[in-house]
Amino acid sequence: MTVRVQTEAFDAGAELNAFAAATTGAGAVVSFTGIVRDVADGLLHMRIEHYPGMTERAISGMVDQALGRWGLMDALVIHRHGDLAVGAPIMMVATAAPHRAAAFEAADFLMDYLKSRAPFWKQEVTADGATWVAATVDDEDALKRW
Amino acid sequence: MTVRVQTEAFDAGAELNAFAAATTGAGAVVSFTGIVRDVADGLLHMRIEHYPGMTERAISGMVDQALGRWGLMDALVIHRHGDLAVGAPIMMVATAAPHRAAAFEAADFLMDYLKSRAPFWKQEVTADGATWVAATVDDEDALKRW
Amino acid sequence: MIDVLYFAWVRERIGVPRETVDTQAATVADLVAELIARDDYHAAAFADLRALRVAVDQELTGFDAPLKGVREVAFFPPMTGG
Amino acid sequence: MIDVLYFAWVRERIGVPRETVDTQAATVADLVAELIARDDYHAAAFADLRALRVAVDQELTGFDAPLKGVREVAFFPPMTGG
Repeated sequence: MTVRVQTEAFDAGAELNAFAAATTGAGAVVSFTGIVRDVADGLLHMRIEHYPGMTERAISGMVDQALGRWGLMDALVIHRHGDLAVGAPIMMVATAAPHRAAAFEAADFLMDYLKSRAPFWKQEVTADGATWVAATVDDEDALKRW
Repeated sequence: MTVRVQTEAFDAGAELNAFAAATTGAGAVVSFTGIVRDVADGLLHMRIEHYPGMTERAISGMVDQALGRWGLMDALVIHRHGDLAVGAPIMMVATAAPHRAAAFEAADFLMDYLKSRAPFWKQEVTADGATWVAATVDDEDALKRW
Repeated sequence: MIDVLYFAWVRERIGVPRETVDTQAATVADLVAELIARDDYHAAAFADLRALRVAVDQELTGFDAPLKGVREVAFFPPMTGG
Repeated sequence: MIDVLYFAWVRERIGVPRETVDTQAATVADLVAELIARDDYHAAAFADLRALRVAVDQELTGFDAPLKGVREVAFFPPMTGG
């Protein structure tokens, strides 16, 4: 298991290759990369606050759960905090499993949990000021799938 | 849309980065990489036969369907044929969408369709000879999800 | 004249990857009947049609598909891509 | 003594990211009542508890969670990671 919480950008392709190379016997590797999108009134940057300590702990807990439930060979989570420009990578998940269904479901599960159970808070900073992104009912409902 | 059917190996990380860089406005990029797994009695290699012409046509058709149905910004499919060693990449799918659910579902859909509707046939070559991989009822059932 | 293509174990049983067939068959099923009558190899390959899939001009279809104007018919087992 | 941490708009309303509180509160809800009594900033931050989440010693929990032996309590809005 690899969990990294960092301000620095990361190279999703290089991370995917390193993850796959370190995992023997996997038939399926799924990756998800989240990228900062522009907003209607022009995003200066996305600011992400987090809860040091609890973040790593919460993510490690959900990765442990995914490893066991889907029999993964390995899983990777990288999540940035700080000020991120439009187009920059925010976070990444990768899962490796013998077969495709497990790799897909586990990555989907980790994304849903990261969204609503990892202590990050996003703020959109535009010329008009900073606005906290509100969690949606959909995000919370997504957890009920698991 | 990018569809490539080839004998050469490919670099999944480099492909993922190039795909993401060419796609502006996406908030979510999902990738799937299929890798040759060893079998119980020792795989010399996986041999993949295909139907030139129909392969590209069938894959382009399913990618078109995915682009429309999930409002994707772009999608990529690379699929190899020929003799592939254990641990080698077989194929790759990448999808880019505004949000994560569309990117995940479209990649999952493309995998299910590639498995049962793209004209490839896998053969496992061991010291004992060559065995055609049989399609499973599960593979066919997977299509009913969509 | 129709190009008939075979893949995977269908190709192995018939012994060639493709052949050009001079036929007036109206449907794929009629074509299959003609092919079965040719020799034991064809008969063996088409012994169980439930184990086979067919594409007409590179589109997956059924054994009742008409052959009027068709240039290429392919027979193969269920696909195992991905 | 308990370290109380605030994040996102909760931190902004209260004006500090953390404070150390000398308290005998038995539960999170009791601690919240003490904090609300402190000043208008705290009162504003805790005006609608349905909009808040709480973690005790870095584990997400409910407002009825006991505080015996606890070192750190954090208040924040629903998380928006991923």
